[in-house]
Amino acid sequence: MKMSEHSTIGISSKPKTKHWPDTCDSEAPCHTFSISSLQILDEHGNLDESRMPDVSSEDLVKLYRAMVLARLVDDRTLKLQRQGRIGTVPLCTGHEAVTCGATLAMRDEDWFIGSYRDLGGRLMRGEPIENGLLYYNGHEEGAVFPGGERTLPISIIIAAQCLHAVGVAYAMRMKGETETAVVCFLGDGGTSEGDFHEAMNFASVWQVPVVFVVANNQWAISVPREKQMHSRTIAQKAIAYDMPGIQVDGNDALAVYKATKDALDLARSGGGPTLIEAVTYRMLMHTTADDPTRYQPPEDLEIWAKRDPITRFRKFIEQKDLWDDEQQTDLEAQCKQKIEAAVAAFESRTDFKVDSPFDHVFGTSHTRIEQQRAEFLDMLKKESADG
Amino acid sequence: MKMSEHSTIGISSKPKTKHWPDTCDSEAPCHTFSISSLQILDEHGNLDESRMPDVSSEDLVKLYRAMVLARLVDDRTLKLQRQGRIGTVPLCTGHEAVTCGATLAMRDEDWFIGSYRDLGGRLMRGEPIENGLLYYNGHEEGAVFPGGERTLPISIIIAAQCLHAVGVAYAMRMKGETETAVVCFLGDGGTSEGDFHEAMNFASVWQVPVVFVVANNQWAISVPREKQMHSRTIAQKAIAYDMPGIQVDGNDALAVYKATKDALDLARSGGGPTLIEAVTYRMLMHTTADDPTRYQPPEDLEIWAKRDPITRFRKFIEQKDLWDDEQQTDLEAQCKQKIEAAVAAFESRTDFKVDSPFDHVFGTSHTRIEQQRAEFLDMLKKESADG
Amino acid sequence: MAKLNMVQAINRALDEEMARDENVITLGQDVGLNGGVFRVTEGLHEKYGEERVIDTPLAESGILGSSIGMAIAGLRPVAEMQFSGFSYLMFAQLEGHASRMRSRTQGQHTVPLVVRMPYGGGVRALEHHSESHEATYAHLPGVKVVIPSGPSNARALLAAAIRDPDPVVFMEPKCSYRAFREDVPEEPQVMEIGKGQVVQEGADVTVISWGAMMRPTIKAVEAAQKDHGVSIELIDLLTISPMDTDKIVSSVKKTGRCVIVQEAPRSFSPSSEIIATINDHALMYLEAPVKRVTGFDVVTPYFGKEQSYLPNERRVRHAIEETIGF
Amino acid sequence: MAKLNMVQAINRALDEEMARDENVITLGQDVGLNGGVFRVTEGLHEKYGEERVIDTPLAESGILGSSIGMAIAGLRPVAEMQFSGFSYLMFAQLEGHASRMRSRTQGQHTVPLVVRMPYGGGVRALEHHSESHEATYAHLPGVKVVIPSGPSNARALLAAAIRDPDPVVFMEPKCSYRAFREDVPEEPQVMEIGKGQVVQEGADVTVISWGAMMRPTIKAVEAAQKDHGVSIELIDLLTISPMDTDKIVSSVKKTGRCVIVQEAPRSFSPSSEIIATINDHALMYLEAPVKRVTGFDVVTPYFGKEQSYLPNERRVRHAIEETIGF
Ligand SMILES: Cc1ncc(C[n+]2csc(CCOP(=O)(O)OP(=O)(O)O)c2C)c(N)n1
Ligand SMILES: Cc1ncc(C[n+]2csc(CCOP(=O)(O)OP(=O)(O)O)c2C)c(N)n1
Ligand SMILES: [Mg+2]
Ligand SMILES: [Mg+2]
Repeated sequence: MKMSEHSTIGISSKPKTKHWPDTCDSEAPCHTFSISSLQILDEHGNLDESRMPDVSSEDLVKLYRAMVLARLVDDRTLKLQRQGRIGTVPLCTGHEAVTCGATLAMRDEDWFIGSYRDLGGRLMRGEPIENGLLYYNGHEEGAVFPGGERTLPISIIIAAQCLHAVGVAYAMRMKGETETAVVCFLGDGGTSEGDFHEAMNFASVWQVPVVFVVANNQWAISVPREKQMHSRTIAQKAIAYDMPGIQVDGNDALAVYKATKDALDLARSGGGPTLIEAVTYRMLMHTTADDPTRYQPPEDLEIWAKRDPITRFRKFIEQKDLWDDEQQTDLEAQCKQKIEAAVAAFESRTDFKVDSPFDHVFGTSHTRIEQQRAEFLDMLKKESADG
Repeated sequence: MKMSEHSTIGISSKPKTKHWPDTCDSEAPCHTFSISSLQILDEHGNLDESRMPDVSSEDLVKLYRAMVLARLVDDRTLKLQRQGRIGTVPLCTGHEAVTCGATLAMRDEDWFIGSYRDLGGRLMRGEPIENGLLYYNGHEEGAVFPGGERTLPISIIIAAQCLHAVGVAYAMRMKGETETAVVCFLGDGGTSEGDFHEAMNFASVWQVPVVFVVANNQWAISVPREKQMHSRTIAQKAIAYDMPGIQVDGNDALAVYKATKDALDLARSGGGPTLIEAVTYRMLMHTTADDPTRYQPPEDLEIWAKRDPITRFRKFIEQKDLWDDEQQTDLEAQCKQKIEAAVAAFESRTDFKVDSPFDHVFGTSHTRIEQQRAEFLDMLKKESADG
Repeated sequence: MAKLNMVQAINRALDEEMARDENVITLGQDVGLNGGVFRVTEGLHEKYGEERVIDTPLAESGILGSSIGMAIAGLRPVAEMQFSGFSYLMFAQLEGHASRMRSRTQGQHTVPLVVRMPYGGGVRALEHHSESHEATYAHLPGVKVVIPSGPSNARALLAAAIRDPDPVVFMEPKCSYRAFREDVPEEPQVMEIGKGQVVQEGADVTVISWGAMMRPTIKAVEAAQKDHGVSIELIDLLTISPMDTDKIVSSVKKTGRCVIVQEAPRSFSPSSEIIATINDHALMYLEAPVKRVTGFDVVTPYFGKEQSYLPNERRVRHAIEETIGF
Repeated sequence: MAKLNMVQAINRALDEEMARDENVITLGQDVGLNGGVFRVTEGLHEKYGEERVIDTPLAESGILGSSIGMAIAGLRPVAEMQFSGFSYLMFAQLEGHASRMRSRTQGQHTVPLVVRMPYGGGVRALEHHSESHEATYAHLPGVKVVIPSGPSNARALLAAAIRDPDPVVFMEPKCSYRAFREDVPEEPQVMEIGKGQVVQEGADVTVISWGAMMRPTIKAVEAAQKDHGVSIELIDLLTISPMDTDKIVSSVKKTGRCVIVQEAPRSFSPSSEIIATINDHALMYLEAPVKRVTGFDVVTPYFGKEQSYLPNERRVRHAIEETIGF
């Protein structure tokens, strides 16, 4: 089993089940477990050199650009929604380091399986900006993109995707793609669902190559972490499965990157699954339909604004002379241009097929569906004839 | 918060969630957890005096008698099934210390919520022997008994009962019965279900008075523990919820008793839930429909026969001069008599109401149900007229 | 009398029942401080406290399973599923325990609980937020399925559901939540579960609908009456299961014609059962096939296509015309 | 030709499909070394190994959810639910993902999986082991529901289900598992999903059934023919959803009379949908109300009462007689 040299993640040795009377000394605890944590880049942009992962300057810049793009797309989408030009949208501001940091550690052939708050990672995976706009404006067309074969669509049903991730990972190993792994994203609230537990258990029993990244943003809509769970960390949920678990600063893209990279190395080498808790904060409303002032202590936002993942990363790459104000101006201009192009493309889309729901019920259609399609089209014709 | 003095179960202190940069030293693990184990009476009947709980001689004998009765009922039921006088039955041999030891620690007003392998405890709760026979011969009448208001019927759906236990515990606290607790039984396989996880989480978030007793008998039908979970113990699953967890020798009725008693004391004092893993072995087939020779290493049974919960307990009470051969002979005779009386009563039961399913769909019936009942009774009349 | 919309009316019923009976509690995701994502539980947290208005963890089976325990132990839980599209995660608890505890124990243990859930389309919501799958629950013996259509019956039926000795699935047409207001009397109201309501009597055709579809249906009925001078009997089903056989059958015996309007996919749906009920009890009175206006046997499309997918006034009118002209 | 019972025939189909396509795998509780609690997967573990015949942990949602991932990634999982009564624990995964992945992604991702489950009564089993709730699955768009009635069609339909590009719920009438044998050809057989089968043609009345109810139905049909000289068209539905409209409609147009026999509770059931289908397409051909012989809207009783509860030959015969005599 090959592991990256400075791995943050290890698997503890696993003695067999206890069979009395080979009991261990009952005075002392028989089994001990621990969870460690990781921060590399603190909120001021100071680097803990000793933990710095091996990332090229190119990749550092790529990561930064990805986070900025995600933030700007979020801004723009929120505005579109407020202008009534798009439906309800969940927002991702604050999550950029989690999703982009983890995605940077992935290979193209790895599978990206997540939910609705992974915008940054999705864009890095090649999803066009236009897609999210389409999707959140009620079009299935926004859930697919060429090259998206290994980027699954958003799972709105919380935590259900964790099981898909396990199945995909199983299939990869069985098909001999032993170097391919799966990264699965979910939220703190998601860890309460039974499916999360079943996925953790299946993943650990099968020792499949999957990395669960929990974006612990302290809220599940209005429900705070303390009402969601009694556990002091989410990482410790891995202990239930004798799975490696680690808690990382989720606003530190380097820490997220390193933990994910180590977990992926472990997974690729046959070492099984890992749980990563990335501690972060949801900086905007849950979705545009939500009003956090009803439940959120306002000082939280102030505290967490200081820990912004993008600000600290910019400081860091500026200190490394990889970035300057001019580049920043350029980047913002480029992003805006891309975004505006996507908005324009999105708003000019008219090629939606009204009866497409009938096309995709089954791969081979059936009389019953076709009869209903005919009836449906006939009705539409009558309706438009009626004026 | 009052706790029994020599409690085996403690709750670790709970620091707040990590908010970087108040990070702990990243070199060392930030959070450590441990699981301890407990055996008091070893397989030879030797007592670890230092751990002996405070149990009266009367209760020791009561516990022994309960275990013997359960074993003899199991024997008899198996025979009845083999003779075709009863339907498929799950068997409980081997589990006596788990279910009777835990039940001894309960008060009458506590709730007993379990599954199909808790016979010994059910009998201690006052369920007539006849009930099981009726139940396993296809009669709802066997699922209820006078005084059974706080002994829920068998939950065949694995682990579903864990959530009911949490709800009942919540209700008890809310209704001001703060000294009442719930004991919930399930199996090793049951810990794989999502409902187990959700129940553990709800119980810990709500800090309700419930004790989960997992009878880890190494098998879920033919699936061995290693295919069921990757975790080295089941007790450690408590760590995911920052819930106290302990692994006990499930063939040691004293250990089970003590762990349950301590957990109940904790629960009654407002200290919340506990998970107890009782390590035991299923000494017979899963149910009479099962053939364990297809999957079970035969040596297992030999090994575990030596660890029999009843044999060792008898040695122990004999050493304490609480039991002798004559009492044993009497006990067996009494049990057999009770059992035969129950079998006779069961076999002479004819008061089953053929349309009772229509009586119990709803508390207030409905035309649709009554129309169908009339039709049903009419059909039966025609059928019997046809001869 | 107060003019309330459906959200307010449901909130009123919850408040009244919680005030009346201290065993009534409510639990679900975001039902506390936030007052529910639709604000149906607004103010209850403040008034009745955290113990009786519980923000649960994010786990539907957990919510329903623990509600079952609460109900067995003497509480009257009103559980909220945030959207019916997530309620399937608790289907096993409902089928396996809530619906059966009474029959399992011949009445020794019972599960008087309500599970509320907004359902249906028309609000431009994300995937899983627009389905109308009441038939999934209606096929379960031991469970009642109730769908109100307006503020007034929502309030009175919810009160009845809370007082009912058995589990009630209470599906709320979310697109009617704030669509209109009705006069709601000051004193608590309770309506019998299991009965449909004849909204207006008529002689020529029976029109049956429920929930959100009542609004386009009423408009279509009015238009058809005006345009064709036809006399229409309109039934609001209100309880999907157990279904009010008598009301359907006696109406169809009178009119000989029937149109059913539902949002749900067509096959294996409430309209199928209504037609079967007519077949069982009144077939020979039919002068035309029963006409159904329904959703389709396709996955409910994203909202970009829901306007074309959902039954509307015009489709209902066409169906009435066709049935009359048959 | 070999004489096989249904368990052997299903086992044969699994074996053939696993041999044909290395992407076919099977998973579930006890399906490995133990060969399944009904021995349906016997021998496969030995032959295809642990990787392709997986004893899973005890978690139905886990089984189906991971199967969905496997199917998306190119495998063809055949998941077993030990009994249909436990399958509701995976209902959310089926409804939320298996049935929708194709429509969600307009075909980019698909979920070709089969979920097998024994269903139905008559084997003196414990609670939750005797229900016939196919309607629960049949109402789901995007999912096919298949119920074989004998060894031969079980084998050919399972092969079709495994090759199908979409999720198929394959419900096996457990009381027919070992009840009789049929000649099964050596070479693999594949039958089209979505089609009923006319078991025998007839002119006077159409009788429709499926699954375990086919056996008492066949006997009743034979008896009625003998006693009353009547000509009966017998349809084995085989696919519950999507239902074979044409076969039902053309038969009823010919006979004008119809009897449906199902084990399931009556309301919101397949018989409701069959009646609705007849209403939609052939109502005016009916000379008598469609007669249904069904289970009841009660919780399926424990087996002490299942003999009186379950439809039997005599009830079917009475129904045929009544319908003919109408
Ligand atoms: C199974 C399910 N239940 C409920 C919901 C409604 N809902 C949408 S998001 C959300 C909160 C999710 O919280 P978390 O998992 O922490 O993710 P976050 O939104 O914070 O990123 C809820 C309850 C859902 N989508 N799926
Ligand atoms: C939800 C559910 N799935 C499957 C089954 C079928 N089944 C009955 S017992 C059993 C094994 C249970 O194992 P475990 O929890 O370890 O309890 P044990 O039988 O060993 O006491 C299974 C799979 C069931 N009863 N419920
Ligand atoms: Mg969150
Ligand atoms: Mg076990």
